[in-house]
Amino acid sequence: MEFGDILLAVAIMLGKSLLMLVALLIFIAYALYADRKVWAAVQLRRGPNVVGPWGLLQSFADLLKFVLKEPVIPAPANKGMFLLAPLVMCTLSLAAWAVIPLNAGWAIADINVGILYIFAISSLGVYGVIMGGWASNSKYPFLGALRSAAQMVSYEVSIGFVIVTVLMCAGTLNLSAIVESQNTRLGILGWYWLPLFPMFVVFFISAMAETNRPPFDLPEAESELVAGYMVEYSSTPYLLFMLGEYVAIMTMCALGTILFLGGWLSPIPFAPFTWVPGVIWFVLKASFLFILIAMVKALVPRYRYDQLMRLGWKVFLPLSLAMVVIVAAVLMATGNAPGVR
Amino acid sequence: MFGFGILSGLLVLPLVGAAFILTLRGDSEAARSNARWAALATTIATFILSLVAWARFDTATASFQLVESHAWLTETIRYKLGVDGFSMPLILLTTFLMPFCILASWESIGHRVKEYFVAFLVLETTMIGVFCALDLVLFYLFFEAGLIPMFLIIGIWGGKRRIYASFKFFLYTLLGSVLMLLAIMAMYWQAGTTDIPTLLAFKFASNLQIWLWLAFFASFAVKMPMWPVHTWLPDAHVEAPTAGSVILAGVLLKMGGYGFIRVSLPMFPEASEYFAPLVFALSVIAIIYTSLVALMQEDIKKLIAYSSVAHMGFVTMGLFSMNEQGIQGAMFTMISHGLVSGALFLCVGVIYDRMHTREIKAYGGLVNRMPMYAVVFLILTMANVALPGTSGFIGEFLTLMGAFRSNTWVAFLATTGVILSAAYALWLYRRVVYGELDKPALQTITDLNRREIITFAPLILLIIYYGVQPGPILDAFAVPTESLLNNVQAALATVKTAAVAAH
Amino acid sequence: MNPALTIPAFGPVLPEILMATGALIMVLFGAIRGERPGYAMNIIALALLVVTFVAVLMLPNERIETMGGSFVIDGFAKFMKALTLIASAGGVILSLDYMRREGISRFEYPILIVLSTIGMMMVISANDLIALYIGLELLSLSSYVIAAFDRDNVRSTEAGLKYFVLGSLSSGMLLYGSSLVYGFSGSVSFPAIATILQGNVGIGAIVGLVFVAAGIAFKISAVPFHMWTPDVYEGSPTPVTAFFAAAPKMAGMAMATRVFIDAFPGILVQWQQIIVFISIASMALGSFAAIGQRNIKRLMAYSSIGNVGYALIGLAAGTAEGVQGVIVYMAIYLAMTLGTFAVILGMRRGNVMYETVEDLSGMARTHPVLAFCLGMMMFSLAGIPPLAGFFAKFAVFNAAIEADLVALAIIGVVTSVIGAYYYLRIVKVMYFDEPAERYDAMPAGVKLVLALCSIFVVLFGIVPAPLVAAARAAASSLF
Amino acid sequence: MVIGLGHYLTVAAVLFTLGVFGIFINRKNVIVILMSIELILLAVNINMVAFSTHLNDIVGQIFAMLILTVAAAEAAIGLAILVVFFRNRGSIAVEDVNMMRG
Amino acid sequence: MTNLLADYLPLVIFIGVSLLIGVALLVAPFIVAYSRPDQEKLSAYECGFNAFDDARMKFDVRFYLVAILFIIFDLEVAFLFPWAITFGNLGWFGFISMMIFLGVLTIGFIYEWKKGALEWD
Repeated sequence: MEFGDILLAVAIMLGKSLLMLVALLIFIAYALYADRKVWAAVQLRRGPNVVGPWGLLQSFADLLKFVLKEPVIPAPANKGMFLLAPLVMCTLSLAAWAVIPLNAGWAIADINVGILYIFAISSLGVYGVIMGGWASNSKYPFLGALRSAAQMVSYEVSIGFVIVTVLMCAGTLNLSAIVESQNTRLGILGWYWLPLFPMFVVFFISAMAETNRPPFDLPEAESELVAGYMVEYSSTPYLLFMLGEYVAIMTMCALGTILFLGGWLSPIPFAPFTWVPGVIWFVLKASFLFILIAMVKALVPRYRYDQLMRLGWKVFLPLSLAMVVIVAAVLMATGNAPGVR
Repeated sequence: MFGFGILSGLLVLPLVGAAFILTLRGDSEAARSNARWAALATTIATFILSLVAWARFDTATASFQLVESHAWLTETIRYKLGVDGFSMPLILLTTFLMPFCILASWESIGHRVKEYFVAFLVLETTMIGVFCALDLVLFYLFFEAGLIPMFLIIGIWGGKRRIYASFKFFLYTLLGSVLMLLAIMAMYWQAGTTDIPTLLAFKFASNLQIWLWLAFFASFAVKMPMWPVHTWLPDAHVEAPTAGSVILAGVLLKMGGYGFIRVSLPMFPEASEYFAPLVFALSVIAIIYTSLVALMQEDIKKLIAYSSVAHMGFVTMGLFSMNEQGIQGAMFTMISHGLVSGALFLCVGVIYDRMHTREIKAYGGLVNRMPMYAVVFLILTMANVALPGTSGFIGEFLTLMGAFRSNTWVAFLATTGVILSAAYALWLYRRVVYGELDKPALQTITDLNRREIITFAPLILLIIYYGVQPGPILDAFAVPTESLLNNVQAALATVKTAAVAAH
Repeated sequence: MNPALTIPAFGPVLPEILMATGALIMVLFGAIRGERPGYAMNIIALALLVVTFVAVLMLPNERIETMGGSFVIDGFAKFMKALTLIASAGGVILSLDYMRREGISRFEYPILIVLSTIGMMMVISANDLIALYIGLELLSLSSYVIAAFDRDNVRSTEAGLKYFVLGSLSSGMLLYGSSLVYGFSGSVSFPAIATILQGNVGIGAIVGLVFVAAGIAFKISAVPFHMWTPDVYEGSPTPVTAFFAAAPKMAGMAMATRVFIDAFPGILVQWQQIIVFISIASMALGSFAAIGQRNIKRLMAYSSIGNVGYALIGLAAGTAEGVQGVIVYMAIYLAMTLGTFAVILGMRRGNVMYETVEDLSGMARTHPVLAFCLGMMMFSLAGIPPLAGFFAKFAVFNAAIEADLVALAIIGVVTSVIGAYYYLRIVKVMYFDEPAERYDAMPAGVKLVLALCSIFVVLFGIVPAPLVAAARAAASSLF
Repeated sequence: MVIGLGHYLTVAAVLFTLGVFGIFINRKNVIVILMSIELILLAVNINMVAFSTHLNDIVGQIFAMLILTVAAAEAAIGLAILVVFFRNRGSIAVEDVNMMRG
Repeated sequence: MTNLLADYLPLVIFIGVSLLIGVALLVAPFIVAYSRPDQEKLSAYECGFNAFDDARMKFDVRFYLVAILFIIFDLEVAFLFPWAITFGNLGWFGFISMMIFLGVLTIGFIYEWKKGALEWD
């Protein structure tokens, strides 16, 4: 390959990445807005409604506000690590999106171990939390970081098992292929949410816990620990944490879509629905999941920490482990087990 | 029964006695007395059994007799026992001395009596084992095993510096003999067997012989002991209890000499010839130097110990003169020295038990209160000096004759040792027995009691008997000596012919 | 069906499977039963060890590879496994009373012993680097925990920590070596490595070999990788020390033998130098460093270092006789070390354990039988005939002489004389010194172990042939 | 520049050396030792995977996988022991791991 | 090699771009925002009190337990991943093997449960 060709290819990749990220961030800006609106609606409030028409520009105003805020780095903090933590958190969350296929072939990097990549990179998010809590050199962030980390890793195990059950059905680690494996004539009924319904539920709840979403937002519970590991943060470092969190939530929604809801596939497998571009379906499904999460935040009271840990270790873990065995056994017995034959 | 013979019986009998003593309960006076009697009975029974063996022994042949052989460690390393003219007298010496040791310890050992006799009986087994083993590994096993009981005897029932002495004894002899162990392994590697009769016929390569000889020499020289590795002996003797000294001087030292006869000379004839000058030199130094040292001693036991070293010098000298007189003389000296030095230590034990000191200065004029003791001591001193008419004379005379035939200068120098030995022995006698009885502590000293007389009588009789009638002992090893020398000469001749042929 | 995944023969692995199943059942049983006093778990563990022992004895004698060639049994493996199981059983028996009286009797202890025994058995039978590593780690990880088992005792935990740090380092070195060996030979399987590495091999494989040797030396506590031993031996609870001195040594020597003889026979010249060096250094250090020790457990640590040096003489020979020597040596060492620790465990008055050499003083009068047994152990360790230790040394030195390693043998005997000094010192303290107070009566289990070991050590000389012949048969299965 | 086997091996060797030195030179904190151990295992894994690719043989990667697992178990046990040690000694400074000497 | 590059170069570029965005956001306020730190602002937050005691304090050992549990089970998952997509290929033997593996871990899990490692209070 010529050097020029390589340069061109790299430029194209750059462009695609930029496009993807900008789209994602804008989408998240509105997801945030939606989140607040849903919450407000449940509480019979109006929610953000001042900036722009119906408050549509609220998120951008927030961004501006954060950028113009005074960045305070506490004196006892470990400065390098203090600033690195949010960067790690945010970058890692964003990075997960490199492998998410929005449509057939619409992934920045359609690698063959995509699910592994997501699993790995989302695990790394814990580092951001721990670093932030540690670097602040203050008690509340430290405790908050610990609790947050413990919670994140606890639910990660269940998510792992859930993913394994899907993988056993799909027989591949490639995200696009997982979506394609759900492409049957049954449409919405052929997606994995139906046969693996318990796992879908576990996934959904674990996803919230994993991303510290209410009702599992113990680490940042305002009343208890102020804002968890982020107590000492202000300005854009704080923004990066929040951004990272929301990106992680979106990642989980996307992942749920891919694993259980057939990704970009149309729920009804014939025209005219198949004419609708896949990306629309994808966004719709992800948004659906997000709205669900937003509703849960508004509707379900917060868990106590011990309840939360018990749920993760004593309910979800055995349940998902058992499901792995059952699914494997069923697949073996029916001769549907994956593998190169 | 099971093919085990009389020699196995000799080995097992003391062990049975030891086991019996171990089963005695309690530490009452009765139990102690039982232990003493049991030990005495065992040793006497062993002695009788050895006499039976002696009766069955045929002095007319050089081959091994009363042989028994069983598979043991491997098929080639066997439990093989047997005796010939060299070992039989030494076995008799051992079993003969043991009852006296027990008697000598009758009252002088007051604490831990049972253990004491057990240790002695075990020691007897190992000593007999050394002399009748016909497998080198078995030989080594008994050779070394004796260290354990002896270590305990010196260490537990010894004198003030007993711990130092016991460690020195143990480590010195161990260091010497482990090299022998390696040599045994090397022989096994070369010959594929450790069977002594087979090895006697095996020809080792010349350069290998040198190394093997040196390794064995390291062990035997320490055990003998030869100058300059003799330093453990005075310490061990001084600190050991009387019976321990008797056994040490009487039997344990003979193992080295026996080893030379059994292994070094016949198996490594070339090396023996090569190193003979070295041995001569060391022997002469031992005879003269240790005699001089003996002159300077203030401690009776130490003096006798050094005299033992000197006598062992005669033994090695005789052995390596490699002629009939020399070897027979060496053998005879060993037997005689076994009796004489054993008796001498018993003698020292007698006054030590009364006075609890071995300082020459503490005594003097004993003849006044202990006439009988003076007589006994006189006879033994004479025997030690090798006065004609005692057994000591025959041995020393023969070795000197052998040495003379081999190397005049050696004989000449060794003879000065005889004079020196007369000097220190008689001077010792003068200082201890003659003179005025002016030490207040000695005023109440008593003469020999009945037990002591019973102990000394047979020894003295034997010493004098063999002094005038050495035939029975000399006959025992005459034939094997001849056969040994023949083999050695034959081996040396082959080498020389080969060397000549090579030129 | 993938041909690589045909079902392997499970017969040869049966002892391990039995042990593993048993261990799992014990975990379950213990977890459900909870923390209750009593010996139940120990008894189960013992029964398990016995059953496995029988299973090992019933294995066939010929060489069988299974599990895709990563697991092998032969006469050698069988013999060493039997030894290991005996050692582990000894470790359990010795701990019965101790753990209860120290108040650290928890059901995990026998389980951990069983687990580490499985590791040992795997190590003995490992036929490739992966199986070796996994087995070794199972062994080590359980051992670390056992060392720190008295978790409220700072010395025990420190022992565990030291053992862990240095043990992990050694695993790391072993692994690094394994990776190089794998890279430069292209295989992890011992037979394959043996065929590829012949004669003059590249520097990479040699470096790998050196690192593997270092890792193994660490595990068997050979100089210069011995520094953890004294501390761990001193700090660990005494029955644990007994276990460490016995069982892992068996497995470690078996591992060393298997790795060097099975995987690197083609480059014997290269590794022989390493082993000779390690052996000499171990013997020398074991002899000299022990002299100044007051703590008897620490002294035994140095003693074990020295003993490993002697056993390595046999390995250095690299011949069937040498391996036979190693086996005989380890078998006898097992009896000596268990017996010695049995006596050490008997040194207790009330709630205090005594551990210094001086505390033995005059034992010959207060406890004549105990003193006699320990005295015999010491003489045996010093290699004095007719005790068993002599035959052990005889076996290895003989092999060295036959392999023309005379210098090694000479250094060996000289150090053994030096070593005899400190063994004698213990005898001296017991027999020559004034008696101290009596110790409490020995628990029955400890008595049993002591009795068996003493009988073995004292009377071995009478019928040595069965063990020697069995060792020969076992050794010949490697060649 | 083509990155070949040699480069991987060099990196691994450097990491390995760093790990070993980290254990022996480090005089501060036991945690650092634990990290050094992980570093060593990491170096080994780099070796394994590099060789595996080079030899076109999957075994090396399987080995690496197992090493990862065991490394995790090792770290867990190491930390557990460290915790009990800390509870008894009140410190995890290397110089305080000194109850037994000699 | 080129294949690998084609697969993973976009990934690297994507991560680079996200990093860039993060850095840009992070740096922005330091350039544009008003900044006047004082001692009170820079002290650690402690509900209005002055901070007492070091913040690097001992914490509950259960966090550490959770970490260990996580390691164990996450590794289990790591082993399950490759198996899950090929176990049909491995046949019943592969299936049973993995079930034994899971069984062993389950026993460990039961042990932890019974030992109270999963209790938070």
